[in-house]
Amino acid sequence: MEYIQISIDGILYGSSYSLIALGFSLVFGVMRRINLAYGSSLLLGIAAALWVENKLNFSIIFFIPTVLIFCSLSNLYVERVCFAPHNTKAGVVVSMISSFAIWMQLDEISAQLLPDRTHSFPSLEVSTFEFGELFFRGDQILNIFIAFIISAILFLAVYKTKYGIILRAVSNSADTAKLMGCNTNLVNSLTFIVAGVIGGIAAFLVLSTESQVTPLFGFWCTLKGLVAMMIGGLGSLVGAFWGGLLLGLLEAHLSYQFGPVFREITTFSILLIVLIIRPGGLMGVNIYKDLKSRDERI
Amino acid sequence: MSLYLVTILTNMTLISFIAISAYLILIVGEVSFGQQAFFGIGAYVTATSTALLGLDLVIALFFAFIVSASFALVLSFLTVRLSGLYFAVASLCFAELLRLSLYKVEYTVETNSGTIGPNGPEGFQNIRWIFENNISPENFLIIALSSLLALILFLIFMESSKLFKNARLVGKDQIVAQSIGIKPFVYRVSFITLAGGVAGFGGGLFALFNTYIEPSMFGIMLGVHGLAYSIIGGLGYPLGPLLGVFIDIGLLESVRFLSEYRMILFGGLVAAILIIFPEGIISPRLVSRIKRNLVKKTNA
Amino acid sequence: MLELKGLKKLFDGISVLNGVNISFQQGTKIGLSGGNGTGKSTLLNIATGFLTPEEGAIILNGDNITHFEAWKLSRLGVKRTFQKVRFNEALILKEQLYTNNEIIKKNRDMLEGAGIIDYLYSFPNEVPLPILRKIEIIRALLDRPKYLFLDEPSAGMAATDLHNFGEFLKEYIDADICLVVVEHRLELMKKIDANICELRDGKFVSGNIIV
Amino acid sequence: MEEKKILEVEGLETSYDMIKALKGVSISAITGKLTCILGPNGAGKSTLLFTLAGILNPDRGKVIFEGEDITNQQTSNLVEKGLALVPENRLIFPHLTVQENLLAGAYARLAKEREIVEQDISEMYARFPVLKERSSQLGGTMSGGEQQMLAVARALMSKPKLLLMDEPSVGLAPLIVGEIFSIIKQLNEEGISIVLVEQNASKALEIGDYFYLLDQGKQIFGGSREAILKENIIKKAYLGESAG
Repeated sequence: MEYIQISIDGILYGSSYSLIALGFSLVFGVMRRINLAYGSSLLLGIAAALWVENKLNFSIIFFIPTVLIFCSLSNLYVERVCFAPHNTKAGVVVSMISSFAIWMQLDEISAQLLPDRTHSFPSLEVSTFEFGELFFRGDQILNIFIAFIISAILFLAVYKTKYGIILRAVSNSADTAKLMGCNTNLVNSLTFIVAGVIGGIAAFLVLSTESQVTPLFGFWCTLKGLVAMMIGGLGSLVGAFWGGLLLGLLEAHLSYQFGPVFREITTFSILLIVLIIRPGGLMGVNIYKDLKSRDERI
Repeated sequence: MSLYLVTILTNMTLISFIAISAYLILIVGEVSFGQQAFFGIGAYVTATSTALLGLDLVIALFFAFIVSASFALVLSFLTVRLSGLYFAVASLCFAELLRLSLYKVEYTVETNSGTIGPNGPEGFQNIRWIFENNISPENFLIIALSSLLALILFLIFMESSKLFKNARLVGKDQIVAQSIGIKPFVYRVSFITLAGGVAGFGGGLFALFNTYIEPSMFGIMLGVHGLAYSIIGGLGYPLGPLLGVFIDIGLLESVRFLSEYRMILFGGLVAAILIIFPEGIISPRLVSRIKRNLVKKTNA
Repeated sequence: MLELKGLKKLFDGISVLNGVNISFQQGTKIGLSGGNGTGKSTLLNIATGFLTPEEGAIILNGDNITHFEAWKLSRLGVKRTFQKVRFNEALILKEQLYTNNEIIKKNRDMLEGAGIIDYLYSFPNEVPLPILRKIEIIRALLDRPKYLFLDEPSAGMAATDLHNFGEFLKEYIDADICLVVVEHRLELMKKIDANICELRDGKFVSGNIIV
Repeated sequence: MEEKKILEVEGLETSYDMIKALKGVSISAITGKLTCILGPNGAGKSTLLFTLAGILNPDRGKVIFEGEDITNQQTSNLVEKGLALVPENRLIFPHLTVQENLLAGAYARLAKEREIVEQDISEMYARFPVLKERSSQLGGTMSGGEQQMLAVARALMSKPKLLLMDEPSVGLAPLIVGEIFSIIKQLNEEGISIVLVEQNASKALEIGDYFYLLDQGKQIFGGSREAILKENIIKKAYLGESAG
């Protein structure tokens, strides 16, 4: 029974990883690039929203859209500064470094907006309920539900709608998509904005379960999202969802067995092992092969 | 010289080792987010060697170099199939795993000057080598600076060697490298290893200077700074990383009214420099141009 | 002798080479012709170790070297050039010969004869394409290859350049080297008196060797 | 006889990959006619098309499309103006189905004219029955000839006035090449102006109206079919040496 409870907690906690990983995956799927400033841009969005809320003191109904707006804006900023100027093949690594630099910048701006180490965050006040001997946190159930809904919506949008076709065309080959008259620049910006909205929802849900926000939230998001995405499969939306849950599950069990430091150790060990054994992630092998063969064509 | 200036200069010198180690890996075409861990390993090894084993400075730093280079060697073998983004993330994982394991390393000895030895999250306290040997901050700066200078001179000397030229080719175009009979694997492994050693050496000096180290000091931000320094400085010449260090610490941190906003400025500055100079300020092309002009002048 | 036996290669499930047999003897000149996309370049990439075939073997003087990496083949004397010249735009060409001054001095005649001596201190973007092609070949020649594969050397060359280029090949490629030219312009192959083999649909067209 | 020029290019110079690939090219295409640009590998033909399609920016020179200066305009604008490129090696989207490839081709109208787009797709299926059979198959799994047809159909989805085609015969069996060329001819007869870049000069000579010969980034001949057949220049520079 104990193991079942730990598994449930792990999976429910993992749903926050899934949420963050979805945003990562969307950006990687379209641009084949990793945005290391993702977590920080969400932190900045949250910090800015809290700062505004502090000044104007409005209710949670207005707070959520404010979060989403600021998250999209900060994501758009990252795209313009780190990704748009480096859209050549040689720019893959440069844009990653650049996003790292912007990470530091955004974290610092957030720290200026929220000077205290921990800042309380509006909680959704969903109650815990029991099922036999098992406990479920209502807000976490909500998280996993929303993570599932978002990944389903994203999946449908990408695979079943006409905009999704454009997105996948850009992802397939940005150069060819340009030939079709597609403004890839605009597609990239929109992708970042959507990733910002998804990230904003994710960040709000995660923080309201925690009822507080700390300056480490940005780092946490980037790390967990990246790991969950890479485990699940680079650029695979379904993979990101399952990757997050799997990561949560493994972390819960290992930290229960060996102590809290092992939560982090698990994260990195899993990622390292996945990278070494199956670099494309558990569900994204094709993409990796594709990238490799594209690079290797002489 | 004021103590403040000495401290800033020493810090600049010490972080230059990380910047140079990031530079060495960039030469063979990879990006490492993990050099801070080798710096940390070097720091722990040196602290252990001097404080617990009572070894000489030279031997302690030698150990620091060897041990961290060995860890880097392991990394290079683990990541043999990876490159680009994948190598970067793998190096980050490896580094964090090393750092987190330091939380579990506990071996302390009570002495009359207090507890010494690695003590998990509390870190390694009472590294009293500089006090025991009566080294003033100025003298320590001289030691650190001369080691750095020796390293730079060595690298400048090696720049014109076949080894470095081939390594740069491996970093630039593995296909051409292979077509002229260069085995990329060898260069990758040896440069990643050497870079680990250099970071470890710097970490050793850091431990002695700081007299106290703990695992949280060797987090990813340290490595990323080193990486950013060598990238904005440029990969053309070993002085590139130092230029990067100077821009950040020399200009931003030491100008006091800027220091509060340093990270905001530095982050933006790096992004801006990368837009203007995607290959860094002292880029390979710039160096080649200067060299060519020098040759022309001597011929004329 | 470098032999390719029963090579098969697929790309994205589409067969590019379909059981190719050919052997390269030192001291011969061979032209591989065929339309675009018939697998000429793939054959070259396999022969020089840059691709591994799905089936078949590569045999060098009796040893099976099918799974050798490209660098190893290069050290065994199997060298190549590229369809799109590959140079580092940040280095002067002299540095990109990857050899020492002594060897450059020793081969001064060749560098002068090929007309590239004046370009040694130039960057690749300051130099016309035919010169870059020659430099790529010289880079290989300085390392004394036994087999030299040229991948579409005529691409981007005008008729006069091509003439000049053919002369260069005739003059400076030693008689004991096996020169393989992958081309679809027959003129160059005729100029260097190569035996021409034509690839079609992933196989050599039998009996069409024009001497 | 006065003919309307749909495309005029004056003194175009473009650099590509460190090399000056076009060194002053002036050509024009007449409305409703099939203009062929011939030349050996690396003569600058593809660079010319890329510059026309707005993918590369010229260093110097002018491109005029239907009387309007379109030099340095973005590809997306050009597609909306009625210029479409069928790239070399097809470059279809390999992980998209045939149907999705066609939809991507109608990018500019996708949002506004949904129903018309659907209609156009059925039209394409009528024209290329093989695509209909494969409509839900991934583009990357089709044969070279089918991919080429898909690439042409995809370009037609943007309703172009001028179709730029880059070496449609590359890597195709002779029988299929014949089929592709008859499709090109048919499209031209239906009123679409075409600029065709080819290496396979003998094939191009069968269907083209006007010809330009490029070599080394310069144009060395321009004129009608009669003129090019009369001149020996094409043979000397190129034809006799082609294996294809």
